[in-house]
Parts: sequence; structure tokens; C-alpha cells
Amino acid sequence: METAVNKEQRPVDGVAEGAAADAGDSVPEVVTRHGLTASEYAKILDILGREPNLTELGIFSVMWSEHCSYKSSKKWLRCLPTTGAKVIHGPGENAGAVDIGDGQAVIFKMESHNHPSFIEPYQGAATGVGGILRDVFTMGARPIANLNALRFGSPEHSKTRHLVAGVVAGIGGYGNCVGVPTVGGECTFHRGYDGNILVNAMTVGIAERDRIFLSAASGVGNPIVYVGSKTGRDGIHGATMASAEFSDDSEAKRPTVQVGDPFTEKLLIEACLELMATDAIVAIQDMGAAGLTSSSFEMASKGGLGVELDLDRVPIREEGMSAYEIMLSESQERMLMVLKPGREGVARAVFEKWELDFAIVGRITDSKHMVVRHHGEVVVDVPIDPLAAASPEYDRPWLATRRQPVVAAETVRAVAPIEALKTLLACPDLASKRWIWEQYDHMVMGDTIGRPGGDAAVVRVHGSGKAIAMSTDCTPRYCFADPVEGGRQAVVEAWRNLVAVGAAPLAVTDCLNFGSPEKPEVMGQFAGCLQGMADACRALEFPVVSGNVSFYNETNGVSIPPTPTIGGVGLIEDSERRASIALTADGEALVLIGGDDDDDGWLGQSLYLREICGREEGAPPPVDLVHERRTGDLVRGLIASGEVTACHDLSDGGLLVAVAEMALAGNRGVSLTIGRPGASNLHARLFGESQGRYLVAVAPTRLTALVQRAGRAGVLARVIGTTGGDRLTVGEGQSISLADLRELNQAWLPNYMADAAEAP
Amino acid sequence: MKAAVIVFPGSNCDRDVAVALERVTGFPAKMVWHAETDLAGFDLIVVPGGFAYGDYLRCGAMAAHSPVMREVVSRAQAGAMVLGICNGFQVLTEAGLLPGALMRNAELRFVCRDVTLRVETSDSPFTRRYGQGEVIRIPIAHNEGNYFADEDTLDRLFAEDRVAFRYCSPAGEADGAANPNGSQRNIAGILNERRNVLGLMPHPERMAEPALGGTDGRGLFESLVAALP
Amino acid sequence: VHVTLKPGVLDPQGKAVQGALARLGFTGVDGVRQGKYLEIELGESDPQKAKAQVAEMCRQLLANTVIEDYAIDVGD
Amino acid sequence: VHVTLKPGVLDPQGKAVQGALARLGFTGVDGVRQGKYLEIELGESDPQKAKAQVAEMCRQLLANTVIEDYAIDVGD
Ligand SMILES: Nc1ncnc2c1ncn2[C@@H]1O[C@H](COP(=O)(O)OP(=O)(O)O)[C@@H](O)[C@H]1O
Ligand SMILES: [Mg+2]
Repeated sequence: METAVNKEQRPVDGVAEGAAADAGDSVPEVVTRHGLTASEYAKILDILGREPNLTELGIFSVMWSEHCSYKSSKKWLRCLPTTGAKVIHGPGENAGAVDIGDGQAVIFKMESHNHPSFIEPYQGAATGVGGILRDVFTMGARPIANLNALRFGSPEHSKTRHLVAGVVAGIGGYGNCVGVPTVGGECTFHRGYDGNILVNAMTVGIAERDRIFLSAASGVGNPIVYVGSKTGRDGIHGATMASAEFSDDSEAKRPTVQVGDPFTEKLLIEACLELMATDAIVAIQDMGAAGLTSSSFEMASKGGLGVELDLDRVPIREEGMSAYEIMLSESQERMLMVLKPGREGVARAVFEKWELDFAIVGRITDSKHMVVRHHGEVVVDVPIDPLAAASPEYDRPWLATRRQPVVAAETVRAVAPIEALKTLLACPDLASKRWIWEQYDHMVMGDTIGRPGGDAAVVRVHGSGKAIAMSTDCTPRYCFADPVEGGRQAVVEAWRNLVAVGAAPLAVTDCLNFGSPEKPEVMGQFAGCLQGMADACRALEFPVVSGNVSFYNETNGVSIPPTPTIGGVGLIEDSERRASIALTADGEALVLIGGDDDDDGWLGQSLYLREICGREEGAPPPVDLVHERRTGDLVRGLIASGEVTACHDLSDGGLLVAVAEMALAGNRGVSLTIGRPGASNLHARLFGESQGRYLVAVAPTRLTALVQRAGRAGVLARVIGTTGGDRLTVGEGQSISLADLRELNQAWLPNYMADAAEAP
Repeated sequence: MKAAVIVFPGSNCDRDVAVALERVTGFPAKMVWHAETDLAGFDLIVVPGGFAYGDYLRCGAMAAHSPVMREVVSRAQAGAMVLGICNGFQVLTEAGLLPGALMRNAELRFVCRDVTLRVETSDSPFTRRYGQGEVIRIPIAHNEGNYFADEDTLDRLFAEDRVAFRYCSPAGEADGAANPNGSQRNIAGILNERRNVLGLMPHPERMAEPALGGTDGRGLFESLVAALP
Repeated sequence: VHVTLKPGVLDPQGKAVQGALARLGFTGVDGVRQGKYLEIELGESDPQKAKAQVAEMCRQLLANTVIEDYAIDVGD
Repeated sequence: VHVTLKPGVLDPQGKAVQGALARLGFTGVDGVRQGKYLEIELGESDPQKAKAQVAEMCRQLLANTVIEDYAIDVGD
């Protein structure tokens, strides 16, 4: 995949491109069909000094597609903080790399496969997992975990079941087979995704710090080697498809669907890591979107060199493939490498052992041109730097989202707490996602110590006492109501989930899913979310080290809710010192850390408001970054010093939902001491979604010390209940058994999916 | 104890089982690539979990025809212990070392979770450290764990005390509700006639240290240490 | 009913089977494609109608028409 | 090559397909059995020999004769 921010790329004038601007110019139809505008075509003529041939046109088209060029997003991506003391490689490489001590680095990235998954859910999701795995092991990391953030349409929509079944089976089918545990993610439903689901896949890997592999080629004359699967006519123009808006005739685009081969991917991982242990590789790049074109182009461009390819040597799966097809094929499970001279034999032996194709397909030159031969003729000759430098960049017009009024608790209907809780725990967004994660092998590799179902997943760094914590988060309804607050909140929620298991948050990857950047409202959402993310990342020293932008998530002109998914990664120095959400003992105090008495009950945009009152409105809860950090640092300290026996952050559904989740996870009841009848705005205090709060369980003997420690840190700590029994009790006489709650929480998704009609 | 772990293209629990073996028994295992044909000297051969050859065609089918499997069969005939876990169990049935076949889960979904098992016999080198009838908790992770054999074979397996583990409720009932995959008579693991070959779908190597959620899998490896020189 | 991958769609299983046959010493295998084969018993006695019914089943469920083709034979 | 489950062997996939068809409103489906269908391209031009070769492939790899039957058609 391409890079998020390429600082080398000189911004071109900020002309907004669009139908209006181009209407007057006439360009050949083939140019329009390649998604290029008249001004972009003029640049091509300028660069080449002649008309491009079809293959060259295809190359420009994919390289300048939104997907590869980030032409609409670059300007805004620049505002994200991307550096930090521990950052080894930020955006611009295949994945981000962060130091975790002991000479090791954690390498991770998230990527979308939204459009392909909507068209063919199983293969779309599966190849999404395959692609993100390659981004990570290309850098020399052994993948240790996968996560997936899924957004489906309304459960009532006729396609939703089929999409859930296919996507989950596809993610499992691929991840299980390659033997990388799928340890976490999220899955929510909203009609805003009815015609355009989101499938965001994240991979985390571990590498030796001094053995990280990059894609910049060097060494004129060095051989370029192709390894992996053969090239077929898969996904030709997937990169431009991924950047084109959906419409009802997208059925016609179907032939571009690719089929994943996880078995080959597994072999490719092992073979690449085996070869990486030698000194044969100069540079390596996976063939992702735009296949051979972008991988070879990128290697040469980053190395400031040229490249020569001979397509007659490319392993081909189908007869009669044209140069155009070979250059643009998106067949999966392929890699391109530059080897040191004379090391071809070593490399060939490794790949032959793993029964993978291996072919020397070209060499590095000093021509600064990409020259491609096919059947003995030069079929492509494009200068590399001008193509990269002229890569379009747009300062698209944007319109700030109008703020919504704050919803006062008094105006929101109060429902008996237990009744409301029952509705919430069984609603699609809060219902247990066990049905999903049980289809994922989340334990393979033998290091998963924090399984799905908690705040962040925790996987040990193999053979060490350290562990990596991971979480994906975003609350699209907040982003829709207020992109800036929503952008902040997505980052702080990921940060909180890491803190809640006892990890020191390190850095984030993101996957920015939005509608069409050609619409000012959508650009406004994008700009707002990025500003919010940037604020939060800066305040929390939580830099963005990799990511991906997915625009044009719309159907028939309607955009999805803005969804900047954040993938947070943290480090646990001592894997014994961590926390889980499960209550572990009776008679402990449940303490609410953070927040304040005035600010507990933020109901605007809450799930309570939506699920109980049917209202999707109001300003989302504001994020106080200073308070957030202070509270999180306190909680992390409490976990590290073994002060607390369980911890959970508060998010969707608020306080009572979090209490219930802790009780269910530990199979241990709780009696709340807040919630006496007559308490004012009890519904707001129990279900409000004010930010910056955690629940911890603490032994009675340690309670005083904990409250004092919180006081010293300037953070409020309030006892809200005690653990014990097998019921959840709110005030007198209002209670429910854990067994009933569990049934409500567990049953929704399996029951929903039981009606699926799927061909096995 | 000299243990070998066979590695096929697509195996992915090879490292996990080697780690557990060494952690529990103190003996390191040797990883053996499927193209090798000499297993002389090993008294325990483990066919690990994973997706050998992608589980394409039928799980375990292509691996069962690897060169190394001929050697595994002959070592088994010579009395060496052979342990097939998950995909390894599928390979052993395909290779004819164990009767029956593993079909698609009844629910047609991959399932990864802890299950409870009843130790049906402690009279084997793999299970002697468990109590007869003991209920243990071990994870499963498979798409094709639905054990099938014809009625005669099933009767024989029970008559000869060759059913090693059955899926059961936490209270020890081997009933339909406790059956995660549709296996006939809740069978989770079986022995060969000579009792030196065990195939099971659950992953004992994933429950061999407290940090992973439990230690109920250790008994299997401890039994082997006790049984082997 | 035969459900097969459309020409040009990658068939990882077929590819792997081909490799396995070669390893077993079968020479001269130029290609393997794997598909599904379904036998459906219908109450419907009119072959025409039965075929139409099954075609509808294929479109809705049995075949993934994004990547697969299907062919129907009506027996007795 | 058609590889089908032996009569008497439970077919979870066929059963699930049958259930799914019923949920989709197809009535009158009395049974579904799912098998595999393999197309093998051989260099061998003698149909007799080709068939013998494929039968051998079935015995050794393509079918698990504990639970499956196979049938071979030689095309051109
Ligand atoms: N698609 C999924 N894949 C794997 N795990 C999931 C998925 N969706 C949800 N989960 C798991 O379910 C649990 C609850 O998710 P979520 O409600 O998003 O947590 P939080 O509110 O802490 O962010 C988490 O452990 C998460 O990893
Ligand atoms: Mg959380």
C-alpha cells in the first residue's frame, strides 16, 4: 500500500478539481474512464511530452488515484503528529514502527477493504486481512495479532445478515489459516452503512529493531525479484474502484473481485522471514493496490533510481495477458524485492523450499525512468520523479459541521434503570460479539493473555515478559454530530482501552473512512475529525505512525457517517502487572475514577438517548484532554502497583453498562450504592457517556490509600458499589440476576444470525 | 524423551506445542520438516495443529501423503508415541493411523473457545496423569472437528476403551448441549488399538500455563514424560 | 447442480491439489479446478419447473454469482 | 470427478443448505447432499488410460474412501 504522508511530494497548486472545472475541456473517453481529469491528463502530456499509451495511462491512473496518491487528504494528514521519542518509522513506510525496548519494535497498520467486502463479503474481507498482513511482514515483522473494526448497516436491512456472515467468515477463514490470532476489534450497526459497510483490518507484528526492512531501492544493477503467487487478471483497477463511489450498477464492476489464498500467504510469511534472516535483501515491497506498478514504482522512487522490468518473466496464471493487465493486476500474495548482487541463489532456494514462485523480473537502473518491456518491446517508459512530484494535491473546499445543542438531562425521559440496562445490553451495538470472535482463532501462537471481550486485547511478546495491548475504536455518532470532538474521542477511547489493561499507550494507526471528498460537508467532517485527532494525539503524546484513507464511501449520493477508526497500541512492561474487566473477588469496592459531579450525565448522542428514547441528537460528550491524561496516568499507576483487581473504562452506554460488563465477565454481582430512589437525574448518572472515566475494583483494605492517591493526582475517586452475590442491584428492590443479564447480552447476535441463509 | 514436531507447509501450532512440551517436560522438541524421511530415535512424534496445505480438498488429506507420514506410520507400528492435535488428528485419520474421519462442524462455523472434556480413560500413556472421569477445560479451534465413524467402529472404540476424551458439560455430562461440533457420541479424542497413537481436536498446548487461562492441558504432556524413558 | 469458479478466478484449492498430485508422482496433470456438486431432491415432478426452481436457488443461495457459475441437470 | 458422501454418512453442509433453502421460502426440498466436483486436465489422450489414472488419484488422494464415493467422467 501507499503511504499516508509523503513529505517529499511537493504540493501542487490547490486547484479544486471537479466536474464543473472540467466540463469545458474535452479529453478522450478512455481518460475519463480511468478516473483522470482533464487537468491531470494535461500534466501527463506535459511529463511525457507525448500521448501515453494505454498501459502508461493505466499507470498514471492508479498512481494518481485517491487511493494511492492521497490527493484530497494530504493537506489534512499533515496536521497529525507523527513523531515521538519511540517512533522508528512513521507514515511513509508500509507500516509504522515503534521501539518497545530490548532491541525490538512493534510494527502495525490498519487498512480498509470496504468496497470489495460489500461486493463479495467473504473474499473482500479475507483479502483485506491478507493485504494488511503483508504490509507488516514486508517490514520484517512476524505478525502477532490481527484486529478488525466492522460497521454494518441496520440489522433490519435485507443485506446485513449476509454481509455479517460473509465478512466474519472471510476474516476468520484467512486469519485462522495463516495462524495469526485475531484478538479484537469492534462491530456496530447503523443504517448509515446500509449501502456501504466498513471493514477495517489491522495487523500488529514484532521485529528486531535493527532488522526492519524498507522499500527504498538501492544499488544500480541489483536484481528485482518477484515472489509468491502467479499473476492473473484479478482486481484490475481495484485501486480506482476503491476510490469510486458506489451506485446501484456497481454489480457491473464485479469482475474485479479477488480471491485470497491464505495458505500461500502463510508460506510467503515464512519464506520472507526466513530470507530476511540472511543478508540477501536490499529492499522489499508487497504488491498491494495497483500491484506491480506501484510496488516497483515506489521502490525506485524512494531510492531515487530507475527500474527496468521484463514482463515476459513475470509468473502468469492465465494465457495472453497484456502488459496493461500484468502491470495493473492486483493478484494477491505477491512481493517484489531488490536483492544484493549474487544472492539470487540463496533467495531462490528459500522460495522453492516453500513452493512459491520466484522470478528475476528486472533490475535497478540509474535512468530514473520506469521502463517496461513485453514481448521484446518497450511498452512503458515514464520518468519517475516527475510522476511523483506532479502527483495531484487538492485543497478541497470544506464546510464545517454545524454544532448541535447540548441535550439537558431533564429533557430526557427517565426509565427504570434495570429496564434500561436490559434494553441496552441487548441492543446490537452493545450485545456481546462472542459469536464473531469465536469464529476467529484468537489463541494460536500461544501468547494471547488478554482474549477478546475486554477493553484491549493483550498478546505477549514471544519469549519475553512484555506484552502488547491493542484496541480499535471510533464512535461515529459523535463524529457525525461534531467531527472535532468525535475525532478527539476516538483517540482517547483507544488510549483509555489501553490504559484500562495496564498498558503504556505507544502510538496509533488510523483508517479514515469518509464519503466523497468532492462534497464540502464531507471534507468538513474530514478536516474536523483530523483536527480533533491531532489535538488528542498531541496532548496524549500518542503519535500516528501509519494509516489509510478511504473516501467515496457512499451509495447513491448518501455518505456514511464519518468514521475515523483508531487502532491504538500500547506496551505492558511486565505482563503479570495488568488488569482485566472481570471482577475477581467479593466484598470489594467498585470505584469510579475521573469525571466530576457536575459532568457525569452527558446524555447527548448517548446510546441511552438513541436506544431508549429513539433520539439521535445533541452535542456529543466533550473531551477534556488534560483531565483525560491525568486520569489515565493515575489508573495506569494503580494497575502497575497492583492496587486494583479489575479495571474497565466507561464508554458506550455509560456507568451501568460498564458495571454490568465487569460483573458478567467475572460472574460476580454488584450492589450499587448510588441510585437510591429520588436521586436527581439518576438516568443521566447511570447512562450518560461523559468521557475520561474508569471503574476499578479494590480490596476494602486498600480503599483509603487509593482514594488518597487519586486525591493527590487531582482526580475524583468515588465509591459507587460493592462486589458480591450473583445479582446486579441498583437501589432497593431493583435488581436482576447475572444469568438473565448474560442471556440478554449473549443472545442477540446468535439469534439474529440464526436466520441467515448462507451457502456453506 | 526425544520428541519431534512435524512441520507441514501450513502447520501453525508447531511452535505452540513445542513451547508447551518444553515448558512442561523440560525436554526441547525437534522441528522436523515434512520432506524429511528419517524419524529414527524419536519416541514421541507430534503432528501439530494448523492448516497443512491450507486444508484444501479435505483437511489433512494432502499432508497425509507427505513423505514424512510414511515414516510416522512405520514409527507408530514400531511402538513410538504419536500425538495428533487438531489438524494433526485429521492427518492421522487421513493417513489411516486412526479410524473415522473429521467432517465439517455441524454449525458450519469455525469455533474457537474453551470446552470441558471428560477424560474417558486414564489407561493410556497420554492420559495416565488424569483421573478417570476427570473434567478438564481445554480450548478448541477448528472448522472440521465433527468426528464420524460408522456404528460398528464407534461401538468398538468404546468397547476397547479407546475413546480418550469426550465433550461434556462442566458437570461432566456428555450430552448434546455440550457437543460443540456435532461429533458422534461427543468424541473429542481417540486412541489406536495399541494405545500409542492419540488424536484429539482440543489443544492441550494452549492450556499449559496459568497466563493462558489454565493448566488443564499439562496432564497430557506430564503423562508422556511419565510413560517415556 | 454443479457450481464452479468462473474462468479466470483464482482457485487456490485446485492449485494445491495439482501440486499434491505432482508430489504423489502423477505426471501430466495440466490443471485442476475444484467446484461444488449438490444433489437436491425436489417434490416437484415437472422437470421444467424443477429446473426453474433450482436455478432460482442457485441465484439466491447455492452459487456465489460474483465468482461462480452454475449448471443444472435434472435427473429423475 | 464427482466425490460424494457415502449413503449413511451425515452431511452437515447438505443439511445446512436444506435449512437455508427452507428459510428462503423454497418449499418441497426433500433432501440436499453436497459433494465436490473436480475438473482435471490430463496430458493423456487415451480415455481408458486417463480414467485409470484418475481412479488411482481418487484412491490415493481425491476421495477419502472411509466416507466418500467417487465417479469419473472422461471428457475430451
Ligand atoms: N469484530 C470483532 N472482532 C473481534 N473482537 C471483537 C469484534 N467486535 C468486538 N470485539 C470485542 O468485543 C469487546 C467489546 O468491544 P467494544 O464494545 O468495542 O469495546 P470497548 O467499548 O471497550 O471499545 C472487545 O474485547 C472487542 O475486542
Ligand atoms: Mg473499553
